[in-house]
Amino acid sequence: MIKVQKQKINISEENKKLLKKKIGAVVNFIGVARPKNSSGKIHYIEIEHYPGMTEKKIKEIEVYVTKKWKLNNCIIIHRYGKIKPGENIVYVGTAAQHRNNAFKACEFIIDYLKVKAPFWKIEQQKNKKIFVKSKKKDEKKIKINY
Amino acid sequence: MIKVQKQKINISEENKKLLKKKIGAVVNFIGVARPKNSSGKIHYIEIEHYPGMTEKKIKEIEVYVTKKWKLNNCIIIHRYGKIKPGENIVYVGTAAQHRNNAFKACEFIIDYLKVKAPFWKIEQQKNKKIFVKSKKKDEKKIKINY
Amino acid sequence: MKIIYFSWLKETLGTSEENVRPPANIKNIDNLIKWLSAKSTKHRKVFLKSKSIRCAINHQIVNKSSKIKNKDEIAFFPPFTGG
Amino acid sequence: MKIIYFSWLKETLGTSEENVRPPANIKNIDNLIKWLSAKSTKHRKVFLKSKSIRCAINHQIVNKSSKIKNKDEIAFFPPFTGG
Repeated sequence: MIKVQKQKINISEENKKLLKKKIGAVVNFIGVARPKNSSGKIHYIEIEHYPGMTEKKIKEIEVYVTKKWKLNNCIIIHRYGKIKPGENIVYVGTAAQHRNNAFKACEFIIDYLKVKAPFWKIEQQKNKKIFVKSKKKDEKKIKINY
Repeated sequence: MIKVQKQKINISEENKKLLKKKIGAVVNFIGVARPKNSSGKIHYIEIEHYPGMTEKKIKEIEVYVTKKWKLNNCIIIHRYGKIKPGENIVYVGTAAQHRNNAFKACEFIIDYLKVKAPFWKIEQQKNKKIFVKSKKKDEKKIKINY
Repeated sequence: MKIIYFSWLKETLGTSEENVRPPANIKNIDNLIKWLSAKSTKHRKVFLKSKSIRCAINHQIVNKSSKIKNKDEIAFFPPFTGG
Repeated sequence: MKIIYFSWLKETLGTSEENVRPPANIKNIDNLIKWLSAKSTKHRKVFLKSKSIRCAINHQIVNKSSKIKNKDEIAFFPPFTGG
């Protein structure tokens, strides 16, 4: 299941859905807005996305990882809009029979979201807006064939 | 924080503790009792442990990973006693500034728990008790120096 | 043809989308970028950085030699920074 | 000296612990295993599989040549299967 939403992610609700099925391992990733970066305090971040394309790209990765790592279930939720430090930004949950698959799938999804899903982050500092730059390291990490 | 306990793990309570701190990434692993194995249906599992030594070994790994992967927080909870299929067995939660560290630490902890913490699993099938055997693969995976 | 802009491109241009009708000789993204650059100072400013600008046609990431059609939705944006 | 057994060792022996006083020539785990094996048929049955049995002295995993002392708590068990 995938969602692109404005409101905070209810992590325990999502986890309950994963734990319902007859599985052996659940792995979660929760991305959280940080209160500062190297250049100073962040008042809030703002995430822009490309409605339509975003959902499509996330759906593609859901289908890909579910098959590749034989997941019983997979939940991907990414927020957009204003997000305060300490709030969740993104939730990835994978459920599988065995832990290795759940771990690999979860890590792959978040790596993918970083570089393949149309989201853009802006950090609002005291007197300036910073358009966050993508990391070369992240772009190199992700290799997909589908 | 570590716990060795009989009762079910309240995952959302534990996650709340991780999300309190000023962090960028949280990774969770939840191990779940499976309803069957290759030889048939499992009515319940029973986990035995070595009180005193168990806590000590888990504490050791908490200290090690927290330092090695610069974690802001780390929670490890392992149950013992009778556990029904679908119930959680073990919870590992790691919180860090960056996702790579949270993932690596979380996966390392669960690999470690499998082979270095004194727990023994028994599967109760219809007419027989199966003392679960350790997996060579798991034993090979874990390498620690501390 | 609908053009959409995101992130700093939108900020610099002061608009998130526009409808354009490029002439027949504008056949691919590269042509379109040159043509758009001539529209205004702001457009020129944005597309000066075209090396770091990515493009999608109808929600598919494409490279700059990709052909464009009149009914396409074309989006320009910097590399993604979600997650 | 307190001896503790876990998992199938406990099941086979029918007991989870016992207090023993081995003679002075029982100096290490290997000696202790041989000495315990002679105690009963059940003990012998358990320690026949000594290759797959692990051991801890006072909560520390040790190998079979490790020295033992009278006040030690010694545990025998199969490889761990938690997690």
